[in-house]
This record gives sequence, structure tokens and C-alpha cells, in this order.
Amino acid sequence: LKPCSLKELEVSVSELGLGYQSDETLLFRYCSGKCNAGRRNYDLTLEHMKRSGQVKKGKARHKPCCRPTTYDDAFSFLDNNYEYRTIKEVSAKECGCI
Amino acid sequence: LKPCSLKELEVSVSELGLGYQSDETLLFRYCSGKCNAGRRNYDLTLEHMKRSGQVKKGKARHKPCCRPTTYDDAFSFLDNNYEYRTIKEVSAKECGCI
Amino acid sequence: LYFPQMEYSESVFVEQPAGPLLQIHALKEEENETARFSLFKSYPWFQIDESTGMLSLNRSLDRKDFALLTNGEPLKLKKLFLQVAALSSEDHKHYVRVSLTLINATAPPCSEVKPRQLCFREEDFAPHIKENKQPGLFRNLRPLPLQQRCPHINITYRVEQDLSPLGDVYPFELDQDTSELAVSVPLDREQREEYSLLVRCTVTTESMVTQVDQPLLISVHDEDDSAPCLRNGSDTTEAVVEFDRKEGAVLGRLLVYDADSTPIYPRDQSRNKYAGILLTKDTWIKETFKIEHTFKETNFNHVRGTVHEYKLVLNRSLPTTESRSLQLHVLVNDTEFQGPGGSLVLHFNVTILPVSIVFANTSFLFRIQNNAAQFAQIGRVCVENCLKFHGVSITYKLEPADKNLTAVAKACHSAVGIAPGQEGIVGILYVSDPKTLRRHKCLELQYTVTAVNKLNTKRARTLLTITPESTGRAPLLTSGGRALEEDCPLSCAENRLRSDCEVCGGMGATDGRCQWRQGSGNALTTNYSTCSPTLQTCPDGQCDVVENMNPAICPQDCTKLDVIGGHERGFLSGIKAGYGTCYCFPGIKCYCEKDDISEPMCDDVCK
Amino acid sequence: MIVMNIFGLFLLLDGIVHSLASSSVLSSTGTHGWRTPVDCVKANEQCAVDSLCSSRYRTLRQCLAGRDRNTMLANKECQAALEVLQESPLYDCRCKRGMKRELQCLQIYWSIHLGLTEGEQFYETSPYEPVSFRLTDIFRLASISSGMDPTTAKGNHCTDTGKPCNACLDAAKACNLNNDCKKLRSTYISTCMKPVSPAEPCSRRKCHKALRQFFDRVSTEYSYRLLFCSCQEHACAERRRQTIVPSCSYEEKVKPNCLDLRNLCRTDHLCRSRLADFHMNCQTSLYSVTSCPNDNYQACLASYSGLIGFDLTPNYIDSSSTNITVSPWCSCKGSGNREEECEKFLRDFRDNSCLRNAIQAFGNGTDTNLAPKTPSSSVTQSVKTTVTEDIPKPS
Repeated sequence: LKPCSLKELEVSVSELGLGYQSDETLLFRYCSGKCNAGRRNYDLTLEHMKRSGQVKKGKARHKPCCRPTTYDDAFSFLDNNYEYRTIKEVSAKECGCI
Repeated sequence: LKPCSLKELEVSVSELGLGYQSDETLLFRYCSGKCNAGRRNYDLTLEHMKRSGQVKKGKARHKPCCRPTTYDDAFSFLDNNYEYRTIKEVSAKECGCI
Repeated sequence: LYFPQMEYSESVFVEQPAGPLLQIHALKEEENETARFSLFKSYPWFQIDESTGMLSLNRSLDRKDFALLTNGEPLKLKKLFLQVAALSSEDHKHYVRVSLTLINATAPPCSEVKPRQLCFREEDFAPHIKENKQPGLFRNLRPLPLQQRCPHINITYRVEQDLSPLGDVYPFELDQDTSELAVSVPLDREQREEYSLLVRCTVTTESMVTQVDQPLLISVHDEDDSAPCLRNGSDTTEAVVEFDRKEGAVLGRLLVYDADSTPIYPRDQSRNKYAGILLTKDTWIKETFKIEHTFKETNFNHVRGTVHEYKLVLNRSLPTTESRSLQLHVLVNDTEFQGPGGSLVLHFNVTILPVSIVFANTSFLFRIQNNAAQFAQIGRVCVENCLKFHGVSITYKLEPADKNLTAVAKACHSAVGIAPGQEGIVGILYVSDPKTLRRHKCLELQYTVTAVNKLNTKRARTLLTITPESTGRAPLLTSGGRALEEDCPLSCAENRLRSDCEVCGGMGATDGRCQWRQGSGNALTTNYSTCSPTLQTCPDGQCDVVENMNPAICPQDCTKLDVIGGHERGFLSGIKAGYGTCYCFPGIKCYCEKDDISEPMCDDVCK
Repeated sequence: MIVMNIFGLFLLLDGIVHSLASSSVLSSTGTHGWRTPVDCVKANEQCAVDSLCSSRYRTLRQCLAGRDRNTMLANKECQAALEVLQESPLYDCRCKRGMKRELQCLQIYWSIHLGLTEGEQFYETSPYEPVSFRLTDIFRLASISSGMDPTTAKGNHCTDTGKPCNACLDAAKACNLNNDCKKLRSTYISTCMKPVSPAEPCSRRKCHKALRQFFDRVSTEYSYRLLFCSCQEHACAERRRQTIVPSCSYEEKVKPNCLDLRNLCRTDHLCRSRLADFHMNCQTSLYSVTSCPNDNYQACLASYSGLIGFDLTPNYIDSSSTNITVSPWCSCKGSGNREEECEKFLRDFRDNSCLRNAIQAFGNGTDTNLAPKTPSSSVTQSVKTTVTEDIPKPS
């Protein structure tokens, strides 16, 4: 599995699955991949605490996750009823292991 | 399950599991809880893309994770061999759903 | 003097021989006027005859001249604007613009010139004649340069009038020799403001006779020669002030007509200006009423005229106690009409009725479930005719009817509050302290409700009874025996599933339980699924005063925060339309998502 | 009829003074030789370092700023100032669309030209330098990016068989794949759709500003495709009509009088310049193949798009795909005696064969070699001349 990075896919607005119907398309960018090199002392400690029962399992995450750190600007488009819509934070701009 | 927030635990350095032996203690703070209200349009879209097969499952995370957004300053202590040690980014300062 | 067209235009080819270009006409406004023509700026190539107004090319334009004129830019054609001045006898100068299209090519031979070009100029502006003015020549039909260049081609014109609806004979004559058109009598725009002629041109060469037709539209320009009139309308109207006592309320309106047209441009120098003056010295009247005047174009049998509207408007809000009758007179004056009858007077018979603040019903009766949640709305109280009020602000106060109550009874009575709704016209009753209602098992609550008019402290009182009722429903318990409600979120809106919604209560829930609205449709819809404290008022597109008391009550109507997923915001707040189910984390954000999620998808990456 | 309250001094100097109005021809008596025109900001700087020029320019500005402009202009000093300035580079300076300090350049231009012209002109000379873009270039651009080239847009329907071609949709797709275009388009849409108060569904001023920024900064390769896409069916034409978010930027409850709107525009130097540019570059010309002055479609399209985001913002008046009619949001009701002038102003938008040919040529990616519809004789009375019968003369 490749390290955490930005991927992109050209999709129509309808294909976003948010409920908007529009044939306009956009570049949907998302974060995918592993965060091997992202762990900190915190993660090591937390993992140890969970193993040693000091912290209940399943509640606190001891691994960084590959997630967007910033998002593209709001995206506006004309839907199929000729109404203008705007969607915020739908596409990632930068990814990181957090 | 409570929303993502900061928890704390007083532990000795030895209990951190990082291999240092010192009876000094510190407040270990970590992030735990649910990220119900943290999802963005990005997450809804990514989940839909994974369901519809446009994005391979198991690669990209469609939920925010409850993680530290900032860390406490480095922590220094005297270990049991009377040597001074410093550990960085071991304790969380602030948490967030990212 | 005036020029009978907005602009003149003609084209000039390079190396075109000197000769006549354009005949400029100036028509008289007064009998004794004469015009002396001149070019505002002189050019080496053009000159105008002082008395006849004939603009001519006095030396032809060569390629060098053209380059000079175009600053050396490689252009095929160049527009040059001349200003022709006409000086009248009283030393008043009038200007008209002549746009010459200079063409960087030699003129085509006569054989290549089409009949239409021989007969009519390419770009010509429609002529206009001022009403009530002197007759005179106003247009030369013939393109003069071509007349000079192709003398062997015989051109004759005939002018025909179209089938005029008014059946009148057009007052225009054509001089066959000079091909010039003249208006033969003073015109009256209020009779007719447009004449549509058909100009028939016959081109005769050695081999061919061709006829070319072209319509010619002559418009008649207006002057202020009509007095204001009522056109069998009335100059008097009744104006009653009762429930709408708010500043700006329109009490009555009257119309005045003018056969003249009234341009709305240029705004500040608009001709045919009308004034509407309230004829009074009484300061109370001046402070209480004002006249608003607007006008717009209208049509009197195919001719544009003007209709002026005078509205009597409240200049300030009137107290409910104000009551009087009076007649107001408004002087309407056509400030620019010189003749007699330039003004008339309108009359408004004003009757101001007092408005009483009374409760129609002798008492109010309401029921409330004893497990109603905080901010559950109980009902609305309102003085008589309150929904018709404008500019009348009422405050409502709730006091226990019985002055000496026990401590518990006092506590019970304090569990209900009243808030001013709908611009301070109604009083909305709501549960402010549900725990007290439940703890003390409060029985019938008896209040006196007082309505006070803010402006003049007139008040009205009546009895109000609220009867808490038990639902008889046992609280649902968890497997561990704990009341399920304790696991419920503070806000009904937070429940995403029907199953959670209907077992939980939440702020604003009238019978202690949230109510589920099952939406319809597969796209964005106003009928989205959602969990509400009471479907009667939430969501209804209105964030009312009680709902606005806490973000957890009805975010569907009141949220101004982010909404994630397919949605359309309400005009100022709330969610007007959503996709699937809309649910909210009050104070954070709302979501609108597909509601048929069979099982949440959590692959290995999301743990 | 333009009745001028006369400049007293002009009467005196009538025969001598040669201050040319709208064309840059130099005085007829002396030929000053031809100067390469500079931009007005530079010309102003050159004038500033010349004591004679700078003092006269200051005088002229005072003359124009005075309460009764005409009488002020009639006095000797003002007249002398005009004479000197005709010798300075300020006299025929020009500006460039999108140049740095464009507004300042235009203010300088009009400060000179308002002094030279007599009263309100129907057509004013454009302050902008003529666009010398060769015609075919913009159409090669249009043909590349209008879906003919598969690499630029996803599933470019115009070449797919079966699915109705929607060039405006493809233009939106292409825009959404370009960062600048997507960002600035989303900015103007969200700005124009944002409610301000119960009585104000949007801020027209902010919407106009965002639209101006879009058309100034986004390459015409994307902005023209959105604005001038060619349509064969209603959906495409309605999308084209919606491009400038007309509910906020264009429509208003009451339609103002067009002369009123033009007057409002002319109180703002930028709008005044864009209108003059539109008139200059889109005025139907009977002597050119394309009906456009000097056959320059690009100049006409550029000046049409230059009007968007101003008081006179024009738009397609309906979503008909068969004929293209654009107009500012105004009517000629209440024009009084100036109805003809108002109708003519409106015809320059609604019945303009140069503009229509330019839009169609861009939309179809055609070049001028394909002879467009023969330019209709746009006799001011806009009624066609009919040649009835040719009767051979009996020999």
C-alpha cells in the first residue's frame, strides 16, 4: 500500500452522492495510503497503555490516519433545474498523517 | 460514547513503555471519543464513492478520526541512572476530529 | 430652430470627387426664425453652405489624407464626426452631429451600385417633427453623392401613406424636383405621434426600370400643451385608518391624467413636471400625513400619455387612541403647462378610528402534557383583531389569578412563560420549567393575562387556564432498567433514525416524545425526513421566537451553521430542502444524508 | 435635438480653434505630424514634468470640475489650456484593458475628452487601444477547446453521438478542471447567491465585482466558452442564460429607462469606457463582410464581455437556441421625445448583426471565410427595403 497521498478522480456532481443532480463535473481529490512513518511517541505510549489495560481499547486511536489537512475552495455549479448550488469542503487539497 | 475529547492519566515515565526507567510521573493526555459531528461533504462523498465502487474500499478513510491536533511541549526528567532525558510529542494538548 | 433628426450620416470614398454630400435641414419654432449654418470645426475637405445647409466635399480625400485621419492605423474605414451648428435669429446656436464613414477604397462604378443604394442612404435616422410648430422641409430622400456620380440614372420618388386607422390624410408633401419632403401643417402629437409612410423610388436606366420601396417612420415630438385631467375619474376618495396604523401605510390613492408624455429621463430635468402639495398649515396634519407621487407612461388611443398617482400615506405610526375625521386637499400642478387649468385639487376624506385593546374571549383554555419538554409551545393568546394590526405593539404578561398561592402552587405557575411573537402582536405560551410541572404533579394553573399597548399603556385582561394532563404512558426502560430517555440527545433533531426519534424526548417536545417526519423522493426535497419536537411548528420555514430561544429546539428552522450533504438553506436560516434525512448536532452543524443506510460501512481503514 | 447652452468663447474662437472631438485628426491648419499614442498614465507623467503642460492640465481639470462646466470652459484660460493640451501626448493617449492602473488611465482620458466634446454624444470614442487580435486565432482557440479535442474535457458530449450536444455544459466542465476558472467561477456564483437581508436576496454590487474579476482574470479560452457557447437545444441555452447569475446581476424588480441606465453608467469612468468600447467595436458596419468594424470579431466579443459586471450588464433575454438576442435590463418606456434615441440604443444590443455574427462564429468555431449571413441593412428604421419588380425597358 502506497504512503498517504492525494488521489484524484473526475466525477459528475450527481456521482458525488450528496443528492444534487447536475451533469457538471469536478476533480474529486481524496487522501489514501498508509501512515507508517507518521507515528509519534504519543502513539507508541498510547498503544502500550491500551495493551497494558491502562486505557480502554477501542476508544482512543493509537495510529495516525491519512486524512485531508486542507480542503479545496467551495465548489459552485448549476444543477439540472438551473439552480446554482455551492458545496463546501468536498475535495481534499492536501493530505497528511494526523 | 462521548464526543472526541482530551483525557488524562497520571503515569510514571517507566509506564510509558518507551523503555525509559524513571519514577518521575507526568500527566499523559490522549484523545478519545466519537467524531459524530466531524464529518464533512468530503466524508459523505468518499463513503458514497466506496459504496459505488468508484474508490477501492480499505484504502481511503471516509470518517474523521479523533486525534491530537497539538502536542504538549517536550518533557524532560531524571532517569533512575541519574541521567537527564527528554521526550517530545508524548502527550496531547488539544484534540479534534480530522 | 430644431434639427428634424438625431444625427445625419453619409459615407465618403477615397478619391471621391468634390460635390454635395448631405442636405441638413433646420425647422422653425417661431415664424420669423432663419437659420445660418456653420461647421463647428472646419476641415480642409468639408464645408457647409451658410443659408441652404448643404454639406459638401470641397476637395477629394486622397490615401495620404486617410492615413492622417486614421493615425496611420491600417483601417479599412474610419468614422469621423462633424458638428453642424445652426444659428437662429435670436443668436441661439443648435448643434447636430454628422457621422461620416470614410472608406479607404475608391467608389464602385455606377453599374455596380444596387438600385436600393441609388434610392436610399445606407444609414439614416428617422425624422421627427415638433408638434405645434411651423411647416417646412425636413428631409432630402436622395443620396446626393450618387446623384452627382451617376447623373445618367433617373431616380423619381413617390410617397404613399399606409392605411391609417384614424383615416386622416397625412400632412406631408414631396417636391419631385428636389426629392425633398415637407410637413405642410403644424402637427398635434396628442392626435397622432407617428406617421408611417411608404417611399416608392423608381430607378430608370437605359435598359431597366426598377422600383424600390422603403418605409419611413416620422415621429412627432411632444411639448407640454395638455393640462391635467381626471378623465371621468374622481377627485375625491375615502381614507380610513383603523388596524393598519403603521408609518408608511397607504390610506388612499387618486389618479390624474395628462395627455402629454412624461419622460422619466433625465431624472432631474424631467419635462412636464408635476407637483402634489398638501394644502394645510396644521402641523399635526403635516407631521401625520404625506403625499407620495409617482407617474408612469400610459396609452390614450395609440398615443403615449401619462398617469400620475397620488397616494395619501401615514408619515408616522398613530396611537390606538387617536380618533378624528378631516378632509385633506392636495394641489396637483403641471408646473410646465403654460395654458389655463394647469392645476386641480384632490380631496381625501380621512377617518381615523380608535382601536380598542380587548380580549374577545372571556377566558383562554389550554391543555399541556405533564411530560412536555422545556420550550414546548402550549398555545397563543391574542387581543381582538390582533392579526390585522400593523404598527401596534402589544406586550402580554402572565400572573397567577390567585394572589395568595402556596409555595408549590407558585412554583407550578412559574413553570409557564409567555413570549412576544409575530412583530409583538401575539403572545406565545411555552413550558419554561418542565421539571417543576412533573415534580409537583401540578394541577390546573389559573392566570390573569394582561395585554398592554406599548404606546399608550391601554390594557386588557382576561382569565387563562392551563390544565396539565398525564399521557398515561410509562417511560421506556433500557435493558438495565434505566429510563431510555436518559440516553437521548438534548435535541430531537439529533436523532437520525425513526427508531431513536420516537422513543426519545427533546427540547420543545409537547408530549415528551419527538415526532418523526418520513420524507419522500430521491433527490433534494422540502419534504426531507427528520426528527422534530412538534411537526406542527417544526420544520415550517419559520424560526419563531420560542424556537429561537435555544439552538436545540428546532435547528431545522433556525440553524445558521454549516449543513453538510445535499441541502438548500432557508432564506435567512434553517434547512429549506434536504437529501434523505436531515439531522443536527445543535451549535455544531447539520447533516442531510441518504436515509436507507442498511449498515454503516466501516472497512479496515475507518476503525 | 441637442440644444447646447453655448460656450461663449467658442463662439469667438469658432473659426480658429481646432479641438477635435472624437477622432484623433489633428488641427487642420497645422499638421503636427503623427505621434505614436502612449497610455494616458505615461502621458500624464510626461505632462507632469513639463511645466507648461502640467499647469494647463491643472487648469483644464478646474475648468471641468467647476459648477457650470460650459461657462467655465468658455473663459480664456480654459480655452488656452485646451489648446496647449492638444500638443501634448495627453491629447491622443489611450488605455489598455486590464492594464495596471487602468482606472487612473481612464480618468485621465475622460478628463481630456470631456473637455473636448460638446455635451452628450450617442457614440463616444473608446479610450481603449484597438484589439489587433487576428480573427482566426480566437476561433482556432474555440475549436480546440470547444470539445473537439478529447484531452481537454471529460466525455465531451459534442462529439458523442446520441447524447444531445451541450457546449455550455462542456464549457462548465472545462472550467471546473482549471483551477483559476473553477475558483473564480465558484466565487462569483456563491457571492451572487448569498442573501443579505429579508429585503435583499443578494448584494448586486458584490456580485458585479466578482463577475468583473472573473472576466478580467480568467483566460478567454474558458470565459468566452461559458458566455458564447453555441446551443442547439433549450437546456444548453438556459444554462448559457444563467452564466452570469441573472437573478442577482441582471434582473431587477422594475426595468429602468435605458437612457437613465446609460446615464448612470456614464457617471462611472470604467463603465463609460466599456460602453464606448462596445459601441466602437460592435457597431454594425455596412461596409464589412462580418458586419463588424474592420471585421474584428474578437474586439466585439471582448468589449461585450467587458460590460458584464456593470450597470449596463447585458444578457441573453431568453433561452431560445435558435436565435441569439442579448440586451441590457431596461426598456424605452418613459423616454418622452427621446424614444428614438432610446430605441436605437437598445437596437445596438438586441438587433446587432455584428455582435450576433461574432457570438455565432465563436460558438461554432467557424472562421470568417465561411461567409456569415449577409449583414441585414440596418437602416435605422430597421425595416427591410424591398425591391419589387424589374421591368426591362421596351427597346
